[in-house]
This record gives sequence, structure tokens and C-alpha cells, in this order.
Amino acid sequence: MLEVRDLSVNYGPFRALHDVNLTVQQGEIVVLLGANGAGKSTLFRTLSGLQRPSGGTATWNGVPLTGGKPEFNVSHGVSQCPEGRLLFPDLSVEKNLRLGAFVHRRDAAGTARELERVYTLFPALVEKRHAPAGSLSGGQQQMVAIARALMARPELLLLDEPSLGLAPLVVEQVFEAVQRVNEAGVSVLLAEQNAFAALGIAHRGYVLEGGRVSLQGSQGELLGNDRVRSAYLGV
Amino acid sequence: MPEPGRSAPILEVQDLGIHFGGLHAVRDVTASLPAGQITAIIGPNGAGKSTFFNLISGFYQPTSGRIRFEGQDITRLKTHQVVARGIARTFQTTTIYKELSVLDNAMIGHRVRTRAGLFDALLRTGRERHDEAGSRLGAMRALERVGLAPQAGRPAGALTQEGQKRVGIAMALASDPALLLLDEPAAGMNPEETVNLMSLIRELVTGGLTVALVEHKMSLVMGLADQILVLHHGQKIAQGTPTEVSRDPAVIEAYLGGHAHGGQMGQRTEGGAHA
Amino acid sequence: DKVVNIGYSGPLSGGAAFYGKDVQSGIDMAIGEINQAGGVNVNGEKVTFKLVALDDRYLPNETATNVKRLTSQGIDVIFVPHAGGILTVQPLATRDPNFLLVAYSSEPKILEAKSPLTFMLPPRYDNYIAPFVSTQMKAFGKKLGLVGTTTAYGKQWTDAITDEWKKQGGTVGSNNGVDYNTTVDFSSAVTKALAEKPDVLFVGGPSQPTALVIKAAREQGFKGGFIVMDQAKFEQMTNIPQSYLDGSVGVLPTVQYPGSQAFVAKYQRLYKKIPTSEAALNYVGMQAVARAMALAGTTTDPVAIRAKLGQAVTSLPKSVGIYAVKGVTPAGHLDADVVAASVQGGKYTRLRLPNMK
Amino acid sequence: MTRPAFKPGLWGWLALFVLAALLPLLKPGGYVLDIAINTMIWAMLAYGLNVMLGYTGLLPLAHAGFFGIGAYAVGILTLKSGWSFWLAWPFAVILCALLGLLLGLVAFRTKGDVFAIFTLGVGVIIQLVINKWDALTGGNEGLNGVPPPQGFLGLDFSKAANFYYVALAALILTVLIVARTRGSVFGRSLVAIRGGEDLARSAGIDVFSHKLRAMMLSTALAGLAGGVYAAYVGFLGSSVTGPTTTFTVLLYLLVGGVGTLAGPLLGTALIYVALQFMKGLQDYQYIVFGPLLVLLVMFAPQGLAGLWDRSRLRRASARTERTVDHA
Amino acid sequence: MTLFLQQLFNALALGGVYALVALGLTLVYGVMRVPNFAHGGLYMLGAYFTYAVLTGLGVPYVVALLLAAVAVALLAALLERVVFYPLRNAPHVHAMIAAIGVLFFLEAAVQLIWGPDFKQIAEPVPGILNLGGVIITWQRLLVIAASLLVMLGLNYFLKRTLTGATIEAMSQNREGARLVGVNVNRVGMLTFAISGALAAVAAALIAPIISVAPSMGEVMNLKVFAIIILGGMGSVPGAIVGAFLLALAEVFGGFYINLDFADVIGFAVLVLVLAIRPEGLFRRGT
Ligand SMILES: Nc1ncnc2c1ncn2[C@@H]1O[C@H](COP(=O)(O)OP(=O)(O)OP(=O)(O)O)[C@@H](O)[C@H]1O
Ligand SMILES: Nc1ncnc2c1ncn2[C@@H]1O[C@H](COP(=O)(O)OP(=O)(O)OP(=O)(O)O)[C@@H](O)[C@H]1O
Ligand SMILES: CC(C)C[C@H](N)C(=O)O
Ligand SMILES: [Mg+2]
Ligand SMILES: [Mg+2]
Repeated sequence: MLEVRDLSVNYGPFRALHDVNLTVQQGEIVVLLGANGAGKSTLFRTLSGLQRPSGGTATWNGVPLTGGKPEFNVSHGVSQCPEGRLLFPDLSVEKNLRLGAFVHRRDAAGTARELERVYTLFPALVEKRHAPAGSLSGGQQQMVAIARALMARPELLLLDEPSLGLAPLVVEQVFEAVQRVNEAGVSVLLAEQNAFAALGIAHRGYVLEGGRVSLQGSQGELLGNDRVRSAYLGV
Repeated sequence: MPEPGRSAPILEVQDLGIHFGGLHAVRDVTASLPAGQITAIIGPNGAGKSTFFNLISGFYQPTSGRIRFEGQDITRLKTHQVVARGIARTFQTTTIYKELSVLDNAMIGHRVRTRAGLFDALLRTGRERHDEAGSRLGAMRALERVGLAPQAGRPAGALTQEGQKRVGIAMALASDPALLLLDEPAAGMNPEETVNLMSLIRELVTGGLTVALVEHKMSLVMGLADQILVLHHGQKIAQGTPTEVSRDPAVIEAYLGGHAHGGQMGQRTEGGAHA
Repeated sequence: DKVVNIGYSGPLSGGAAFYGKDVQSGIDMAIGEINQAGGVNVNGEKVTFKLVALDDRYLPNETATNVKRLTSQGIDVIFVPHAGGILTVQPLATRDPNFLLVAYSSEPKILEAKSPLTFMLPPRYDNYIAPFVSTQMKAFGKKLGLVGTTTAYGKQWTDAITDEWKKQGGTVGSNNGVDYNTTVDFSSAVTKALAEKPDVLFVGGPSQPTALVIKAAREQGFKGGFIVMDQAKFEQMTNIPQSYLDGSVGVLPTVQYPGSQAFVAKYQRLYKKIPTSEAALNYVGMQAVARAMALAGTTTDPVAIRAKLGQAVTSLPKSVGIYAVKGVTPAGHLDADVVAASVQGGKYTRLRLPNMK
Repeated sequence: MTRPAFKPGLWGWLALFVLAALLPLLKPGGYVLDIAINTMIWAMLAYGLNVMLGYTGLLPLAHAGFFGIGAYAVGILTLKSGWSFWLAWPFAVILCALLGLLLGLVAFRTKGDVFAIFTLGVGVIIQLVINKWDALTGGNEGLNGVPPPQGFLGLDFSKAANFYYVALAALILTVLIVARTRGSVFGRSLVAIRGGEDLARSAGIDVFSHKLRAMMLSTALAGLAGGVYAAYVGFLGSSVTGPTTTFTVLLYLLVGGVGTLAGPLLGTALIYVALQFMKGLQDYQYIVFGPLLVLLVMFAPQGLAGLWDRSRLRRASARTERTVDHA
Repeated sequence: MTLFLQQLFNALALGGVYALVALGLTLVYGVMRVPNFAHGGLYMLGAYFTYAVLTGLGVPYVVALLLAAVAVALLAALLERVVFYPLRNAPHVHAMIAAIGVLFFLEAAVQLIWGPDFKQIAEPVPGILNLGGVIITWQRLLVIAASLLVMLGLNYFLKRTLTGATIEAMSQNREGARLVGVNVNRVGMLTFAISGALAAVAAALIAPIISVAPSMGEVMNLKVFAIIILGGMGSVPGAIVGAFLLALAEVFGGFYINLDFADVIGFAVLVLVLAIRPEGLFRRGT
């Protein structure tokens, strides 16, 4: 279980997150909604260890995630598809993916199996496997970023706006894939602007506003909430 | 093809193509953009949409075909010459000068309309003073159009994602273009912001601009476009009005998927109220 | 009691540091000895010395700056060990404030300037040319190959040797000079020179690289003789089999001078290495300056000191006189017998040098 | 531009130059004058480098070569052809600008690190050519006896105290040129190129021609400095035209603050003087100087002018939040 | 013909020397993009350590070489930690100037400890090999062989092993590398250590051919930077080809044109190649 307690994050004097509390239960998909600059990415960066919090705790099954060491977090089963993708542009797509499985570097067979799985998930990447990741189209790069996160075979998957720049058809496929991954037992925390699609697969959700959790509830509750409908669903 | 009675094309491409190594990223595309209208270009990831923009704006040199803008051949022109002719663009991932002020960004966009060079700078000629004042004016005008005038003095990097996108658009507008190319302007925006962006684009077109945009957000595409061009594997597979295209089986098969009308189509009707 | 500062501007860091340090060691040693003996007596006052050494990395403009700094500190005697620096600051010596420029360079142009405040220590290199040529031509044959270094100094040597060799009736191959300081591997230059099948090779630059050139030539089967430029010292070429040096002519090692034993022993005790003529000549130079001050009765008037230099060098006690010195020429040149030698089986045979002034 | 930069402002510069002009009246020693003149010469070269690195974002490593070309042009023309310094100097500047143009035409095919190393290669070639072209440059022996500028108005420029004013005038001209360039429409385009070439191109800037002109200005300033150097030192050797000099000046610039107006002068003055002091440490001078460099780069990455900026900003923001838009 | 072959051997030996030094730099500059101008200093230090171990401990040459490699590797790792790691986000010129500061320090320190004089290391395998009039020393043969061996090893390491890939990954996106679980601190130090070891091995192999002096790294520095750019940044085969090309240009340029211009010819080749192929001979591989 992911447990976030009173988490605060500062950028210099600016406080991007204020005492955020949230949980993701084993096997849950939890969606995080919020306007631009609400602090979603900040939360993700903190959970993956790229950003150190100024207060509060975050634990995954009791393991603290706030040590500022992403390599520690990923080796304990928390893997992120980050905002901005953070790919290795001059390395081939396949090397990018293999590096995604860095924590399983002693398990070559497992990595090979996982590689097959992500290629079936994103067939567009197969013909690009030897191309430098930087030469791919924007959407193709996004696919690599998601696939790379999956290669770590995480227990908790952090997806920061995975649908960014993807064609509608692919967005559908990604969400289906997330659902499938989740059904295999992986917990998912998902930030999305495409709230409609996200809420479609989520069990629960939180709304982040100005760095604070302003609303939380089940899929049904959020879909029925007027504020959510007007601000994030556009209806 | 522009329908009869519609305005004359501002841009025409014929058999346009480019390949990178063995990859034919854009192939034999023939199309035209009617003046004063909004053309959307859609297609799967890697279809060649950004590449298409890169070809028009002179970033890539095509390996085949021709581009005509306002009746003149611009196929072999360099990027800055293309901009000077009146075609401006934004990038898929927001690229602006984050450490410079919003105003500076816009003034850089206006550079193509000024002539002052090194000697003007050294001698502080009349041209230098004239161009300096002109840049400021042109930049402020562009900022006003995107609603950023009050933020002119702030570092561009301090703005929100959406604000930065506007800076990018202001930079393009400052070059006083006749045709504006927007590559995924709504990526990463929430529905409310998307609606704001739509009204901004509509206003620009009302002001006489021609717009071509690449976008995966069907709400925006369907709500804005007068004409849609669909690319797939670098080739044009369909062209027509939003209604025509969204019914085209080839487009649904390649791009829209089973739920072609799902997602966020609801907002296409209104949205002009926001400034 | 009074302490008089002596100035020195030379390369103390970078590629030529070993050279600048060698020069400095000679001056330092002389000052140490003088001070230990209680200094010199100038007008009844005990005068000791202190060396103010500044790095100029062999750059003439840095030398100029250093000299201005030294003179503004009231220093009246300045040692400079490279031609470029010497020629740059020579015009400054006679201006206000003037100073005695002790020049350690064998570049004849320094004397041509006829500066009345220059004291040049090493023998002019052109003294060596004729005996070197005649010795080697007789011993090995009439064809000369050139693999000298391409510094200013090296090029002059090359030109002079070429002229003299032709004058004495020999033929000279193409010039294969290389920069000894930047060349990583000398093999190809040597290969090129040996392709012309010379009887004698002209080599020389700093000692160790020169030794490597000699080694490369021997390894590639060269059996002839070498003419070694005066910058290179046999006693420093310990890095190659000594048999390779057989049949070379060059400057006689300082150790081989009859009067040098005391100096050599003391130097080795202090610096743990064999002294070269860099150390020896500057040692003598400093001793001479101190003595000239005593004779002139002033430590601050360069003109008066310069006037007494001739008397000073001839009256140096045997214990500090390494070379047989005859005086100082009107142009300011130390008139010393510096001896050249040819090598055979580790033994040095002296060559007679003509006197040319 | 609104980007904060070290700007003591017009008055600050005026005061500085007036004070500098008064210095020789205090009858300082030859050494003080020498340091001052040297500082001004190297600062000019640093300004030239700053036009490229600071404003255009490109690192040219052939700068000492152009400095050398300027110096040798003046040296050869005055010494061998008997030209007046006042004619040879502008000629040298124009020559350097033209050669800069030539270099740019080829070098701008490359980008980033490759550009830096490419120009480094050109710098090495320039030095080697100077070193080997005996007939023209005197080769390794160098050129000795370059005359000081012809005097006028009763000023004898062979005296350091008078020559000082030649250097000062050249420095003032340099600062003026660089300041004007920086604040101009042209200068803003250079900054745009520094921020990203592709973006600048798509904004409609003719990147290539802007870079060419920046390069010409930059090498012309190097030639200007070289001319002063030749007439001042009177001796020219090839060693001063090599990469070591380029890196030394780069160091001055970095310590002073890249992309600032005061940085080149500040950095040159500080490091040049500090190095003079450190000579007293003899064998230990580089033992101290090396780590000092590392520390400077680490703890004052914006350079001294940058440090000043930051503290001034802090003070300013502590007082009021007034936004000032410097043009 | 023998003459041509002799010069070819001379060029190969010189190319081997260049290649060995350049390979270490390929890692830190070509791959990690740290403009380590102190590389020449590490190379110089490698020669001095070899010298010191040989004369101080009297161990065999190979042992001295290995000890020097280990010592320089440790020092390089320390350098990464103390100097380059804190500068990882700074512009390139900063790291460059800092590296030059380090180079200054190393040279001065070595001069202080061992003096400014040239030192000589005896050839472990003295003597020459005469192949029908073409003469090559065993030491030079050793250098050629070693450079090829090191090249193969390094190429395998970079392209075929995951650790090699992590070095490239880290250089391209540090955060991305951390996200997939790479301990970038360790990889950074490891990379520097390898590069330092390579520099030391190169120096130990070359030292018997040349004179050891505090400034020996400076000449090499410029050349190997040029070689890496010439070959194409980060390309191991590129570095090798660049090294041999430079050597061939210097040797044959000196032979057929004028020795005086040998060094100019080398840089002229660099400038010419880059003018025609701005990205270098080999594009960066994936
Ligand atoms: N490195 C940073 N330094 C300073 N402020 C930052 C930094 N990163 C983010 N911020 C600020 O923190 C706030 C939260 O940003 P964050 O990126 O977490 O938002 P978000 O919810 O992910 O937005 P988006 O939908 O645009 O991705 C914003 O106001 C942003 O400007
Ligand atoms: N510079 C390049 N070198 C090599 N291949 C390229 C280059 N630019 C684009 N491509 C390839 O061309 C194809 C088209 O790319 P493009 O960026 O135009 O796609 P797109 O339609 O904009 O996709 P998206 O919607 O994902 O942004 C892709 O397969 C991409 O990998
Ligand atoms: C050998 C020395 C007497 C010559 C000295 N190297 C010079 O620069 O002139
Ligand atoms: Mg975000
Ligand atoms: Mg695209």
C-alpha cells in the first residue's frame, strides 16, 4: 500500500505541495486530477525519489520513498513514467527499454519476456527498435517512456500524463493496457488531463488544487461531482 | 481540394515527400490550405504530421515535391526566409526562451520584420532606434492578442505550462504571419484551458490569419477545423470537413478507433466567451 | 649589514621548467656560498644576497613584466636565460631605472645590440661550428643529415652548420628538423633523414629528447657520427646505451673541466644531480657580479658594476672559477674557454676551438 | 534586456574611466603602469571572446590566433614596411574581421563541442603558421623592435605613461562597442541564438548571418587588442598566439562573468593581478592557482559580476518589489 | 619501398600511442561529455607513477603498470567526485576551466615532487625487430597491439554490456538514468576510474619511448581531443581511426611535404575533415 502522509514539497521559497494525504491500496488504480501547476508532477517526482520533500512521509508497503534516491525506490518496486519522458535520446529504443529493466539485470530471461510484452503492447515500436529514441515522433517517444516504466516490472506504477501527445486510438490502448497491468496485481497512480478516460478505468481519485487535496472519492462519486464535471470533464 | 466558393488557397503542396534513411516520413502529399480558415492535420503517432510542418517551415528540405505560398514557390527557402514570407510556427514540445522575459521572447519573434544590423547597433543609427521601437510595439501587440500583456516583464519560465504555450504563440504572432502552424497546441491542457485556447485561435482567424494545426484532442479538432487532413504512414489518406472525416472508415480504422465520438467531444459547441 | 636582491626571470613552470630551474640552481648556489662566507665587502659594508625569482614561462612579454616588477623593487641586476626575453628587455636596461642584464643565451644578436648594460655568459655558439664540422667530416665522410630542433636557436645552428659543412666541401641533405618539445615520436623524422644515407647527423635540442633522436638513429642502423648542438649535454644523456654516443662531437661535460671538481662535488651534494653548463656558467656569472660590486664599491650602480666585470672575472678565486676566463669583451661577453669534445667509448677527447671574437 | 546583468550603469563606467585616466598623473611606478596596460589589453581580448561565448553562446578557441594576427600585422607593417601604427592598427582590425568571416563560413558548419574543437584546431594552425613562416613573421626568433606608435600633440608613446592612454582609449572603445551591440536589436538576436539555434531560426532569425557578424566583431576586437600588444611589448613571439593564451583569457572571462558587460574587465583585472601576486609563491603558484580556479568555477559559477548581480537582486527585492525594465 | 614501409610502421606506432590515450578520453568526453582537459594530466601522472614504482619498489614493469593504473583510477574517481560531479549541471566551459585548474595543479605537484627534469623508463623488452630492412622496436609493437586490444575491450564494454549502456544513458539523461535504477554516482566514478586507468596504461606503455616530463600531457591533450572529434564523439572505432589517421597524416605529411609542418598537417586534416563532415568520421553509434 502507498501511504502519503502530510507531504509538503518546496521549490526554494515556493511551496508546491501542502500536507498532502493520500493512499493507493494494493491492486488499485487511483487517478489524480488537477489543473496545470496543481502539483501533480511534483507529487510524482517526490514518490519516485527525484524530489526530496520538505515535510511528511511517503511509504510503499512500509518502505520509505522519500530518501531522494530513485534507484532505491525503483528497486523496491516503484516505477515512474515521468513528465517530459526523460528518455536517452541517442540510444536505440531497445536499449532504452532494456535499461528500463536495469533493476532486473541479473534476470535476462525475465527481461526478454517483458520486452516481448511491451512490444505487443506498442507494435509501433517494433520497427523502431534500432532507431535512436530521439528520432521518434512525439507520441512514439511517449510510448517508449511508458514501456520503459513497465520494463521494471513494478508493483506500483506511477504514470504522469501518459496520454500526452498520443493518438486517440493509442490512448485507448494505453488505458486498456494499464487496466490489464493492474489486473495482474500492479497498483497504479495516474495523473491525467484526459479525465474522462482516466476515471473510466480508475477505482478512486483525488483532485489536487493549488498543491492541496481538495476532493477525493470513488470513481462514481467523482464522475457525479459537479465541480469535477465542469472543470475536468468539460461538461 | 478547396470546395468551390471557398477562399483561394494560401498554401499549396504538391507531391511533397521526405525520407530519413530508409524511412519515408512524408510521401507524395498533395494538399492546400484555404486562406482565412482553420485546417487540422491529424493522424497516428509517427504519421509525419510534425515532419509535414517542418517541411513547410523550411526546417527540413523535402526530397521531392513543391511548396507554394501565396502563389510563389518557397520549396527551397531557408527557415528564416519562410518566416519572412509570412509563415510562423510553434513546436510540439513547448520551446521558448525560459530565462528571458515574456516581452523579450515576443521581441525576438519580431526580429524578422526589422533590418537593423551590427553597424546600426554600433552607430546607433536611425534605423536602429526605429527598429527597436518597432520591435517593442510589435511584441506588445502580439502579447495583447494572446492575453499576456500584463505578464510582459516576467521571466517566461515562471509561467504555467499553458502560459508558456501562449508565449510560444505570441512569439510566432510577433513575426506578423499570414499563416500560423500550431503543433499540438493543446497537449497537456485540461478541458477548460483547451476551450480558452480554442477561442483564442478563433479570434486570430477572425483577425485574418490562416491557421493549420496538428492535434490529437478531437474536441479541439472537431470544434475548430474547417477542413481536416489525415496523414497515415506519411501519406494523405483522407481530407474533408470534420463530419466527413470522422465518418471515414479508413480514418476510424487507423486513428480514431472504435469510440470515434467518445472522449471529450461534448465541448465542441460553445466556448467563445473566454477572452 | 645589507641584503641586496638579485632578480631572475626564467621559465619555472611548463615545458621549459627544467631549463629555468637548472639556471636558477647555479645562481642560487653562488649566492648561498657567498652568504655563507659572510657576504662580500662593498665599501666596508658586509653585503649578502637574495634571489628574487619570477616565472615567465619562456614568454618574452612575461619577461618584460617581470623585469618592470623587479626594477620597481629597486633591483639592479637581473638574470634572464632566453634569447626572446633578453632581446625584449634589452632596451629597458639602459632606460630609467637602469639595470645590469645578465644574459644566459648564446645568441650573437644579443651582442650586436651593443647594449652597454648586458653581460652575456655562454660562449657564442658559432665557436663550435668549424671544429665540429672538420672533425666529423674527417672521421665519417662528406654527407650531412639534419635533424636539429626547430627552436629559433636550433634553426640558427642548423643554418650555420649547413654553411660551414658546404664551405668545407661536403654535401648536405634536406632539413628534417622537428620540434623536440612537441614531437611524440622521433622515428619518422630520423627515417626520413637516414633515407639520404648521410655519414654524419646533426642533432640537438634539450638533452633527453636529443638522446632519443640518437637512439632512434642507432636503432635504425645508423653507423655514422653525430654533431650535437650545444644545448644538449652528454652528461644528461644517461637514458640511452652510452655506446650509442660513440662518434659524437659536442660540448665537453662540465665535470670534465680541470677546475670544476670542487664545484661539481658541491653541486651534486646540493641538488643530487650532475651540473650542466647552465648551472656552472650562471654560478660563475653570479660570483662575478658579486665580486664586481665589491670592486666597484657599489651595489646599485649598474654602469659602475658593469665596468668592473672584466677585472672581477679574471680575479675570481680558483675555488669558484670553473672555466679559464680571460675577461669580458667590450660588447659584454664573458671571454671563457669553453671546450668541445668528441666521444669514444665513454672517453672525451678535447677539440681545439679557434678564438673568434 | 530584462535579464539581470552587472550594470554599474553609465555613470559607473564614466567614473571608472575618468579615474583610470587620472592614474598616470599619480606618477605610479613602471610596474603598476605595466600591469594596468596588460590588464586592459587582455580585457579587450576577453571582451571579444564574450561577444561569442557570452552573447552568442559559441565557444571559439582560436582567439589567441586572431590576437596574434592583429599583433603580427601591426608588427610586420610598422617594422618591415614602415607603416605608421595609426594606419597599421585599423588595417589589422579589418584583416582580423575578414579572416573571422572566412573562419565562420567554414566553422559554422559545426556545432557545440565540435565547433569548439574545430576552432581550437584552427587556433593551433594559426600559431604554427606564425611559428613556421620565418620569412614573414621571423618564425621562432619572433619580431623584435616593433616601434611604439608615432606621437602627436607632443605625446611620446614610447613612454609607458603616455602609451597607457592608447590602451585606455582602445578599451573604452571596446566597452562602448560591446555595450551597444548587446543592447541592440542585433544583440537580442544573438541572445536568441544562444538560447537555442533551432528556436531562433524558427523565430525568423537568419542564424548563419548573425553568427558570422558576431564572429567578425569578436575577431576584430581580438585584432584590436593584438595591435596594442604589439606596439606595447615591442617583441612578438608565436607562443603568445596559442591555445594557452586563449584558455587564460577564457578563464578571465569566466571568473568575471560570461555574458556580462563588466565581467571581462573585472575578471581580467582580478586574475591578472592575483597571478602576479602568486608569482611570489614560486613553485607553489600553480598548486594554489589550480584549486583556486576549481573553487571559483564551483562557488561563483556566474562569475564575479554574477555574484554582484545576485547580492544586488537580493538587496533590491528586500527593499521593494518594483520592476525595473532596463532597455 | 622499404622506406615507405618503415614510415608506415612509424605511423602505426604513433597512431597506437595516440589511440591509447584517446580511448580513455572517449569515455569521459565522448560518452559522458565531460570536457576533461585534465586527461593529459592523468596520463602524465600515469607515467610518473610507473616511474616511481619502478625505481622505488623495483618491481617488474607489468606490476608497475598495473599499480600505476590502479592509482590513477582512484585519483580519477576522486576527481569526478570532488570536481566534476558538483559541476554536472553547469555549462561545459565551467567544467573545462575547472579541468584546466586540475591540470595546472597536477603539473605543479609533479614538478614539486619529482622535479622538472626529464625522467626515463627503461624498455621492458629492449631491442628491435628487423623485417627485411623495416625496423620496429618491440616496445612500439607492444603499443600497437595494446591499443587494438584496448579498443576491442572498450567497444565490447560500451556496446555489449549493460554497465556500458548505463554510462551512455547517464550522460544523456541523468534523471532518466536514476529513474530506471542506475546509481549514477557510482557509474560516474566508475567511468572516470576506467578512463584514468586507460590513461595510465597508455602512459606506462609509451613512457619508455618518450621522455617523461611534467608537461608531457599538454601536447597529448590537444591531439587526443582533436582525435575524438575527428572520429566522431563517443565512437570507439572513430577514436581509433582518428588516431591512426592523425598519425598517418603527420608522418607522411612530414615525409612528403615538410617535417616542419608535420603538426600543422595533423590539425589541417582535422579541420578539413570537419569542414566536409561536421559530425566527424563516425556518427555516434547506438
Ligand atoms: N523546478 C521547479 N522550480 C520551481 N517551481 C516549480 C518547479 N517545478 C514545478 N514548479 C512549480 O510548482 C507548481 C506545481 O508544478 P507541477 O509541475 O507539479 O504541476 P502539475 O500539476 O504537474 O502541472 P501540469 O499539469 O502542467 O503538468 C507549479 O506552480 C510550478 O510552477
Ligand atoms: N530527424 C529525423 N530523423 C529520423 N527519423 C525521423 C526524424 N524526424 C522524424 N522522423 C521519423 O518520421 C516519422 C514521422 O515523425 P513525425 O514527428 O512527423 O510524426 P507525427 O505525425 O508528428 O507524430 P506525433 O503525433 O507522435 O507527434 C516517425 O517515424 C519519426 O520517427
Ligand atoms: C643553450 C642556451 C645557451 C640557449 C638558450 N636556450 C636560448 O634561449 O638562447
Ligand atoms: Mg505535470
Ligand atoms: Mg508530432
